Amino acid sequence: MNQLISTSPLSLPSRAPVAATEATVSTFGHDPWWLILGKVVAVFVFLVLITLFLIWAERRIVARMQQRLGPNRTGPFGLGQGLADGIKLALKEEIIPAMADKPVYFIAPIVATIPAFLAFAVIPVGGVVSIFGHVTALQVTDLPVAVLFILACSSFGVYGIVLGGWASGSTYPLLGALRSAAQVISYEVSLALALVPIFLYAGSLSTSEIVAAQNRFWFVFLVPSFVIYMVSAVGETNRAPFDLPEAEGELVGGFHTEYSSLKFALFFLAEYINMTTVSAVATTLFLGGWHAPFLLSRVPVLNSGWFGLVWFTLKLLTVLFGFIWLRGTLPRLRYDQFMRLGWKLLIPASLVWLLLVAAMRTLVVEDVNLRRNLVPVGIVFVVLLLLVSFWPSSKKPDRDGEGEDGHPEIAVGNRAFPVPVLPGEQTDPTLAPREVTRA
Amino acid sequence: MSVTASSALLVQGAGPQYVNATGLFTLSWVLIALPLLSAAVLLLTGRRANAWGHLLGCASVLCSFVLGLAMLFAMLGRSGPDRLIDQHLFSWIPAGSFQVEAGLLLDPLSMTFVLLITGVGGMIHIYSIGYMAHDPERRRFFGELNLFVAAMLLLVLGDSFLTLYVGWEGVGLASYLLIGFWSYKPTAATAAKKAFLVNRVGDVGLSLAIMLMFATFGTTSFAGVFSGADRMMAATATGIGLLLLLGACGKSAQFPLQSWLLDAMEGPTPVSALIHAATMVTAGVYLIARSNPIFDVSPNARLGVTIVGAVTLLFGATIGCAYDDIKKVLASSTMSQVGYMILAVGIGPGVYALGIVQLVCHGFFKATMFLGAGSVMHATKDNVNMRHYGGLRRLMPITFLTFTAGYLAIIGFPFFSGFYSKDKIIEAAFDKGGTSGLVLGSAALLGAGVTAYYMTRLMAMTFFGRPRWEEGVTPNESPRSMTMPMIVLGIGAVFAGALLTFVGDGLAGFLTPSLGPAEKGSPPVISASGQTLLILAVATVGAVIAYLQFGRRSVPDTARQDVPVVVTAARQALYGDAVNEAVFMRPGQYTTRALVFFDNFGVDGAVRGLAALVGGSSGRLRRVQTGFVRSYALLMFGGAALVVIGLTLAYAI
Amino acid sequence: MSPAYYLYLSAILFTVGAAGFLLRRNAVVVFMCVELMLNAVNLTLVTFARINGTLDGQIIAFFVMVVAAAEVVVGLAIIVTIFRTRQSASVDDVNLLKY
Amino acid sequence: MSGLAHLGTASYALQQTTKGEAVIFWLLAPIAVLAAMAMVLSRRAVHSALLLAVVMLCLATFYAAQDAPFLAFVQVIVYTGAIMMLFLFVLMLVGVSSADSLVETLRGQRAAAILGGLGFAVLLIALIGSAVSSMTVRGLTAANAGGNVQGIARLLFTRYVFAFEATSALLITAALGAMVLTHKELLVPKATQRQLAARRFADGDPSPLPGPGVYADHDAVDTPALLPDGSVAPGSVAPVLESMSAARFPRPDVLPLAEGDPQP
Repeated sequence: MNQLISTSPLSLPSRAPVAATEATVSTFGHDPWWLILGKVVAVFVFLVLITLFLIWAERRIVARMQQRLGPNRTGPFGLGQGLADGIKLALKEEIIPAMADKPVYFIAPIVATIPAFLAFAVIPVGGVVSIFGHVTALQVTDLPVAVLFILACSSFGVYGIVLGGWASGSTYPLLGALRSAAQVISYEVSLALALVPIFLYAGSLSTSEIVAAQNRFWFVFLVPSFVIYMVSAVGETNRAPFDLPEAEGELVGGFHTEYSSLKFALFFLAEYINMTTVSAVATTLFLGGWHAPFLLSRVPVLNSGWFGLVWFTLKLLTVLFGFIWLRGTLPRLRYDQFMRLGWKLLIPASLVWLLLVAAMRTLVVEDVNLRRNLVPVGIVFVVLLLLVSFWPSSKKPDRDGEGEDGHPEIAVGNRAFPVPVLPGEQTDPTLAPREVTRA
Repeated sequence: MSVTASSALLVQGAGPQYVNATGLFTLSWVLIALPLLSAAVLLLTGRRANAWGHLLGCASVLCSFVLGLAMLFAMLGRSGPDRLIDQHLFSWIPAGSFQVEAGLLLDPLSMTFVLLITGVGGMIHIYSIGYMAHDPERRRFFGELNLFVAAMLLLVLGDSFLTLYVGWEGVGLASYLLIGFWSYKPTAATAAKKAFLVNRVGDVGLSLAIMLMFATFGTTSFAGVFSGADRMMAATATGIGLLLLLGACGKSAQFPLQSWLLDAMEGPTPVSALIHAATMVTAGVYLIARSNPIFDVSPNARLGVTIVGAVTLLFGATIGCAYDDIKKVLASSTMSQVGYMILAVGIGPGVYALGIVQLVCHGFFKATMFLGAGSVMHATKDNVNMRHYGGLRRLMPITFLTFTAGYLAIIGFPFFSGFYSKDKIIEAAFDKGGTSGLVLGSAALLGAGVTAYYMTRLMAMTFFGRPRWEEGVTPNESPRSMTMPMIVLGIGAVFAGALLTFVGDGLAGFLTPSLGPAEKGSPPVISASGQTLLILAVATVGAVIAYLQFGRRSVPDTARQDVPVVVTAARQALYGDAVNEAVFMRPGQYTTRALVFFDNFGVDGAVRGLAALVGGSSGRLRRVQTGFVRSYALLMFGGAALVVIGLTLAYAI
Repeated sequence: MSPAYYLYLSAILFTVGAAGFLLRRNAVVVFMCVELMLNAVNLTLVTFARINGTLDGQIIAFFVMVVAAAEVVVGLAIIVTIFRTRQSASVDDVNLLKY
Repeated sequence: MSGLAHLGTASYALQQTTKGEAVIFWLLAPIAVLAAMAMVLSRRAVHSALLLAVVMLCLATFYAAQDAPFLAFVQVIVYTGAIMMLFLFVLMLVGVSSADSLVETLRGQRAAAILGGLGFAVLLIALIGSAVSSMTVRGLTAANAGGNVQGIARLLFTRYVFAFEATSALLITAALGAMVLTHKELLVPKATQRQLAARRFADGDPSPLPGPGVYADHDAVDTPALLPDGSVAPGSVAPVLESMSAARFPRPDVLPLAEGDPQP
């Protein structure tokens, strides 16, 4: 057990010796102040730029998907649209509802934005490089528990949404906030559970070490984890099709209905940065981080230093494209469907998958002699278990809410509880159990 | 007395020497096991056994009887001392120094009982097939009968007082169950309860006697107790003897614990025949006979036994004259006859065997008469009032004949069994000599006359005279399953006495290894033939008076009320219940009331005062319970602060 | 600075939480005060872990967090249920269990 | 924040912490105390929750500074992220309508609480002072040598494994308990849309309730609509908002209710 945690012998046949370009936790903590400041500013700028780019990209891509052109007037290809929108938002009139709880109303967008930026601090965007003679990694910092840091930031970021919704003193935002709170609490569980297999394989919670562990193989081969993570991430960032806290059709604008001007812009920013962050995390944890893809990784130059930045950005944009693609494709889920998906599918599935991975890791690490026999048996067992667990029920859940669980409903007569007629009981035809006619 | 000392006594003891069971005798446990198994089957299988349950019940008892017969012949093949056969079964209570072994003792005495129980019992079982034919619970009846037989066999076969006690309680239980067999009748349920309770009084005596034995000898086995008996103090022996007598009184319905037997007639008639005539009520006789080494040490205890016997035989006979209920007449007759047995075993060495002879003969003739009474009731729709009988002899010839055999036997008609058993006891009482002999003999003689009177009365009212049947009653003879046992037992009633007296050494000779040789006491006050003539004369007088009163005159349908005080008293069972109530129940009730008063005002007063104190103070303290969580929290907080203060002080010091 | 200052801080926080428990009537706020006290104790545990040089204190603090989570879940459920039936979240309104 | 985790691992004198840690402590400790006190005194439960979150974040920082990075983030994720979020959730369910009254209803409770609190704090500090006077700080450098997470994991799955399993059972039980407690039994079948529509017509009010706000300069949701005679249209403002507005501040711009109108 200890061995499993403290040392990290990978199950992969061979792990290449950590190259000089790979960072570990110990790489950090030695930078001069100006370098740290430079990194922080760079990350900030990077995030703001990518947000501006995303606003444009989303509109353009969705427009393409809808056989439209999208914004194409401001700047080349309409690239300036994001900036223009930002300036417009900042210059708009600021309206504070009379019912608002002012202090909370003020800090809510800030609370939403700051963690979104913070989380990016532990994302490695490139390998170890030399800047003005200082050897440093292209990452603001790293922690032994960096992934927990990211989770903490994401769980704190939702405060902005919840508080914003509550502080507006209005009904729709409140409902949006409530939805958001429930949504985050629910989906954070499966999100975190999906990451645990990574920790088991990487033997570390540090992002840079996780990236280093993907030197040869990306963790995307943990497909269930990846899928669960991506689905949960969409839920966590309130993006379509899980954008229930700001569902336009029902809640006008959701939690930010009453917000305007710069505060609204902050929420807007936070959402896009969150999207960027979860994509960056997906890149880091599943897609090999800044490592070059496949065969290109064999070329040392392409797989280190500043080149990593390029690969990272490309991967990041790919994942972000996925988000946009989802929005352009899928309709919004109903709230109960959304909750059912989270609690009844994602969490059990991630638990089962985690169990499977842990078992495999134990077998490998403990070097069980019988593993050749045990592993197939175990796999067959787990597959059977999964089949049994998730075999689609022949009973269709009742869509219009007329019956609970699809059971035939029993009409309630003058009795307090809907119980079947007992033997020998007077059966008045008007009180007799009958199936409620389905519409 | 310490255990070691008692074991020393055991070693040096000069009591009866038992030989270990061999051959056939190792199967003695089967005697008990058969009816017990049958009882278990019948009681546990439920209605499924309805069809064949009675057959199983009979078969088990008859098998035991056959086995007992085989053992009898095996025993007869042995010489005298070798006939005391002990079989060790298992270590029953191995608790430190308290060791109780479970074992069975098969000697002439218990052998006699085994054959009586299984033989008479078997007949009554067969009789019950017919008698209970229409009862839906017949299977349960047979199960309980079998349970009784098993318990009774354990009682007589056990080789220690503790084993005997188990059987003793077992027959008490079975008796309770069977008296209350028709428990839907309130009278039956009450009678069962009464029998049980009165028996408990006797059982307390027996259990105390056993405890006393254990305290004295360190053991309860017959061998251990009897071998040490001759060295114990007379006072202890008197104590044990009187306690045993108390037990015997309870079980055998002897004065003053006689009152339950009359009520016990609420049970089915076969029960009355088996338990309350032939077997269980004789358990007291067995107990005293078996414990003869103890009574040998204490003449006082023995005197007590004779007094109880004499009083009861007159008592029962007197009651028997007054009742119109045929079963109760027979029951009081039983009481009286058992009184003769107790008298016999009380008189002492050499006469024990006479008591047993009377016991066996009584078993036959009383069972005959009870079964006859059952047959009569069967024919008259369960009417028990003799005033509603009359003239049955022609319609029920077999019943009449067998009943007559029993009648002649009980009144001591020459050459019938009672002639050999009862008359010998009267003679032995006279032969005891001295004032006591004269008194006891006179009492027994008087009893014989009264017996003849009430039995003649019964015969006359039942079988002679004009019919006084109630409407719709058309008596006819009972089915063969009932008459056959009556015939068999009737034959026994006629010939048992002669057989047991004249075949070989007679029963008395057979019993010598168990009870000692029959001694010839001082020369008789009156010559034997003179005594016999005297007894016959007295009995004839009694019979003639009864005949004049009831045979010649017509019997009124209802009893006259303008009768002498004695008759009224006899009709009330000589106020046995009233005496019980006055002597035991009322004082107890008053004691209880006094205790309740003391409890209410003394004990409860103190308790209530305390409670009032607590209640009053808590009534004020409960105001703290405001229901406000925050108030409680404040208290907790204060408590925590106190803890911190304590810790701080602890650090400071 | 000595690590003991953390202990003083935690003592103050604990006291504030306890006082809050005594002062506030809103059940949810009362509950928050309980959480504050638990947190203060956690700080003590972590500090003592450091002082003693073993990780056991941190483990206990971890367990406190887990148990607190369970406690909050059930406690808030009870508050919601009470609110649903009595339309009040005041701890003083739930005072039927008294003399 | 990122550098905090390393503060603890840096070497320091046995009794003394690093200067950086001291700075953080003296910066955050007053904030924590003030936030805690403000939490107790705040009239609105949501503010209390936020202030408690602030305290928890401060404590998380302290954990990080004290060589407990794992616990620091667990604190943020579990306490701030989940538990406090649950609090907010419940607050929005049950306590949005008005601010709490701070008037004390139990006689002597407030004085006793304040006095008791002060005394308790003094006692506790005195106790700690006397207890730590002879204390030696060993530090976690050795214990954390293999990594804090690994160290905790090792203890958790060896010495404390039974406690760990017990808490897992406790959590499951708590989850089920919460579900059972808040579960509402559906005693009668849920009304279908058809039935709802029928009921609405039967009630004689098939149209939607009047919308809020008919003033040109006020179209906020908490401004009631007016009927043709100038009186307030009942039901035009959500009851929640009505109680909120009534509780928070008087609205001079809302017309006074006419006599006999249903009170909000």
